[in-house]
Amino acid sequence: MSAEKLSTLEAAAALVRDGDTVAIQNMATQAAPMALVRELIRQGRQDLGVVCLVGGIPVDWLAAAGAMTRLTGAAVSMEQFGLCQRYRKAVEAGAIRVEELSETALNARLGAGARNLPFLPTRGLIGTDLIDVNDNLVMLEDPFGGPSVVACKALVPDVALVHAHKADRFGNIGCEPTALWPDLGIMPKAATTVIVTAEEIVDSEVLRANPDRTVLPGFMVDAVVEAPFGAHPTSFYPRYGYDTALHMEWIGAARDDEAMDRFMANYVTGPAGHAAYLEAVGGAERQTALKAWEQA
Amino acid sequence: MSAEKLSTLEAAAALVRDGDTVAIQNMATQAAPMALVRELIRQGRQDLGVVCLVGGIPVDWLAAAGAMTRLTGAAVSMEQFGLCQRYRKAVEAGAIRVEELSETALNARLGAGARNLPFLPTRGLIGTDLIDVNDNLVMLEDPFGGPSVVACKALVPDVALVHAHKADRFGNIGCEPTALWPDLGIMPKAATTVIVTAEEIVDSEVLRANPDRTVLPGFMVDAVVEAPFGAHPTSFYPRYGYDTALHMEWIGAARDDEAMDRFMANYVTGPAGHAAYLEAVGGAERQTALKAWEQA
Amino acid sequence: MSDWRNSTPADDWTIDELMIARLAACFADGDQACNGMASFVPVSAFWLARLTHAPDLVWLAGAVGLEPRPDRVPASTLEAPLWRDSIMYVEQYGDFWTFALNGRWLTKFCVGAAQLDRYGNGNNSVIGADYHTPRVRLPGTAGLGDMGSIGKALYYWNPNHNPRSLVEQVDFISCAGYLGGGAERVEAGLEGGPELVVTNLCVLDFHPYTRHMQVASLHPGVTFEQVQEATGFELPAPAGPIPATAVPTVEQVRLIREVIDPDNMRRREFGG
Amino acid sequence: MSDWRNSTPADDWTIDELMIARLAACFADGDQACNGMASFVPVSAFWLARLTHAPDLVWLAGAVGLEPRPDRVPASTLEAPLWRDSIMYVEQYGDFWTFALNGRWLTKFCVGAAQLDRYGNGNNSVIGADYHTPRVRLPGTAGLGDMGSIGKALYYWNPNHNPRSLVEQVDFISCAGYLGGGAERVEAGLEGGPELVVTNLCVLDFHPYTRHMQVASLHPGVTFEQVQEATGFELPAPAGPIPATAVPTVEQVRLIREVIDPDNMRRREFGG
Repeated sequence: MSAEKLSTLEAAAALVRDGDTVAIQNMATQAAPMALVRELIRQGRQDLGVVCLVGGIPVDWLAAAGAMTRLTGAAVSMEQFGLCQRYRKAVEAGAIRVEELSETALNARLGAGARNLPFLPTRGLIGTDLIDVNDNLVMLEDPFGGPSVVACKALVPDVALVHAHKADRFGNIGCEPTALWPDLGIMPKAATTVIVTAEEIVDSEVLRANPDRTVLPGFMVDAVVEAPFGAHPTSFYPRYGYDTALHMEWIGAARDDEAMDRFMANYVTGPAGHAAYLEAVGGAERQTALKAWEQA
Repeated sequence: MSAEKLSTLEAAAALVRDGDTVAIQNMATQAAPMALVRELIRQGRQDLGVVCLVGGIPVDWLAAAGAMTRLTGAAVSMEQFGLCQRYRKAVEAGAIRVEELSETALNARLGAGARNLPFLPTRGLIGTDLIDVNDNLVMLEDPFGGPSVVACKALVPDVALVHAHKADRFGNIGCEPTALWPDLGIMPKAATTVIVTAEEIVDSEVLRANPDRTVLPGFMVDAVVEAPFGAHPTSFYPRYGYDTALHMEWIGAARDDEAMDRFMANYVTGPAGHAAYLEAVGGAERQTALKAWEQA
Repeated sequence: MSDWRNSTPADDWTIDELMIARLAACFADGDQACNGMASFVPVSAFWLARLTHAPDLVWLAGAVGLEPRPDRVPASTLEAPLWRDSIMYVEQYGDFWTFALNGRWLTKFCVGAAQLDRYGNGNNSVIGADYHTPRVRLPGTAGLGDMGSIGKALYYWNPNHNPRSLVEQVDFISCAGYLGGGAERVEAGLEGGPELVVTNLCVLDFHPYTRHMQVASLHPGVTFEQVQEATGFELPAPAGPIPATAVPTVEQVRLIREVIDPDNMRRREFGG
Repeated sequence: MSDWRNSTPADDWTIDELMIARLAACFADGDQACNGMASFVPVSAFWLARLTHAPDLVWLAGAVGLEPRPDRVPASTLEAPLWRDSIMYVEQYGDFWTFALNGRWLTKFCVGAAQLDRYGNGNNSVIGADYHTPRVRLPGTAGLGDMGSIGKALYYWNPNHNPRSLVEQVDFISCAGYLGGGAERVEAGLEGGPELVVTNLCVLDFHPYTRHMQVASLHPGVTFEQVQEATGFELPAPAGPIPATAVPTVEQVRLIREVIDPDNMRRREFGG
């Protein structure tokens, strides 16, 4: 037996405090814990630091809402939908400070945080200007006389937000076969508090049937929330693809303030909860279409 | 498409040269690539260095055959069957030199080798005498002013020997749900040459059905050999348990030189190949019993 | 659910059962416990705790299988029969050691060591003066060389309390205890450290300042003098009467014998 | 199997097809190739190589899916439609970067960069003098900051050869090329480095000693003077006639248009 971790979106998001550094699972247009991100915006969270490998629409929405002041990550892009323009403008205005890392340097910072090591080394980034502008990176001689490395200082996010396929009510998290981005491999292990949304809450017996597909143990998880289509409008394979229409609507709206405010009111701050959001973005019909990504 | 990697036990073992450092998958009484280990002994390989996390009967047989002169690992034990006495005597006589590491230090040495880093740090081992007797470990100050770490020098074994459930003829390696000891997670990635035995060679389509259970890509593997019951007498879950009778017979035989020679002739050097070995240790009847481990 | 709260002290307990019950008391709801090989006493202790006062004690069997449902204690504490029906298989290289190193989880660890000295340093490496040509080559440090240094509370168990296993100074430190005693461990930058030593004669703990091992409780029928005689270093003279170790209850004994370990695997550690 | 060996030069090739064919020629049997996001040209090049001269080129689609069987080039080169039917899903944190860092595998990497300078340094970070309040915030280095430093042979592709993308000096180095030129890269302890730059006008390589970018071949109809005009730094004057870039064959064009990318996703990179 284990302790119960089942929570609501509202209560889970309330574990995040103003000023927190929040690691967010995301890859351009994939696998972001969007239900939690929207709830953070709805609750008016401020001064967040965001940690992500490749941030997409969640970063742009947080920037649009003025909820974030810092970003640590390797890239921010919505791939075929272009740059995150609200994020970009905020950075150019000095409202968001960016710590840009290569992928191995981000992994090293998080890996050191997870393993309670003061740093981990990489051989990436050597020769780039990214080392010079970052106090968390320093060249270090190999004590065995080999080549120097970049020591990457441990990073312990206050919170990690991830979305998963399955969870039981004790917080054990199961994945279906798909890409395991570094987010799941390392962010929850590095963070102090871990919040997971899942497509479905299942009986523990479902996880026991495939114990090699359980990716996080319940003792690591602080709150687990059922959120079907919880990654929408990003994709969540093998269950559904990304929502092209909503991404397009966003990049259109992000161009001017009024359209952006309307978009945020319609989809992010307006709907009374996750179910209302799913209705607002097209309901069952849209979901059926997104589930058919393999036929697309 | 990919290059063909299918080989015979004889040809695959011939990739190992005298004096090589050989990483061997093993955990006390589990998952060792025994068919390959026996073939190395049959071919008279000399002066091997063995790298293992927790070595068991393969280490004792290599020691008994006088095939190894060095060991790098965290422990050598056959758990409920006791210490490896032939290995132990060889160490006490100075015939095998031991580099004893903690598990995180071994993982760090192999991890650095796999990632082409000169070292990786651990916070294990601090305060022990194991650091003082090992030139591959050195205390290193944290460049960020935090606690010191033990820098563990990169280790690149010449060869890694592993046993797996499934492989296709291109060397893609699939695992069934079970314990993934560090051997599979890191040894083949650190080693220069990788030799895999598999319970069965399957069509690639079998692996494509569960791509999250493919654990090594074909491009990393140099030779793949079909060897059903290839881990015997160690266990290989979920397919079969360890062979208590053969372990007991070995610990009896290991007590005196004559009995040991007889055992080695009967089971290791005598049988003309893997099929003959399987017959010598009890054939189909013994295999059926070992497959029934869940009912034991 | 067993009636363990109202169970009375057993009168037919054996020493293995007493040690298991004493170790079980060290683990509580919210803790995570893991075990290594040939660890029948710790495994039985975790299991007993889960069946009585700590149903939410998380168990990572063999450092592999989370929340397993084994049939009974099997002949190996590292093989699949122990981690049967787990809810998660923890990969070792990447995951298990991340969990252990992190500091928030798996904060307690049970240690068996061939030699243990007065400051709680353990030795599973070599007996003799020369590391490279030892008198006896022991199995090796395995995970202990890590667990001793990464902030864990260490619980030693020793079924053979004698002057060869409890020594003045270990021949070789392969598991860091309090090193030379006093503040030496802290000065080396290490957190945690040995908490208890549960033997077949008594329970020992460590003086908060000197970090010297001292008798915390005597098992029924054992005297301080007997313990001193079986110990390879001088124990601090007791300041007053030494408490008696609590004996296992009727229900604890029943659970160990009937549910947890009907095949008496735990007795294997009590050879001599 | 297509008759690519005897296929004659196409006469209706387009510039995207020429660039794809030129990059495809850089990849051979036994190589492993991987791609990042929005990488339609490299993905088409790997695929073309596999369908013609390099059937055993290993492809790790999106750095996730080994040996995938996509239907055609989809709208994203990072999403599941590209890595459909893979034989292995490569976990990123532990495995992909181990493969890439190791040095024996994935030895070639295709790079797109917003700015590229005469010594092959790339910039995807910021335009402007101040990193913290840039004139333009670019997407970020992602994996390039690693790939430039860990011994890879780098193949830049640039569908918009102009003085803003090929500059004298990048505003910010987020992908290490030959740094200040000459031996500077080697002196920094770095192996590998930029090999080629394939643009919509020409192919450039790097002088073996000075490491300055130079024209290796001109695409049909393009003159050296046109290239110089479109380049933000002075190119070394050619010592003799500059070869013409080979144009794609009829069969290569057919494979790209009919098999690999019937939806013309590759054209998205040729906006202007």
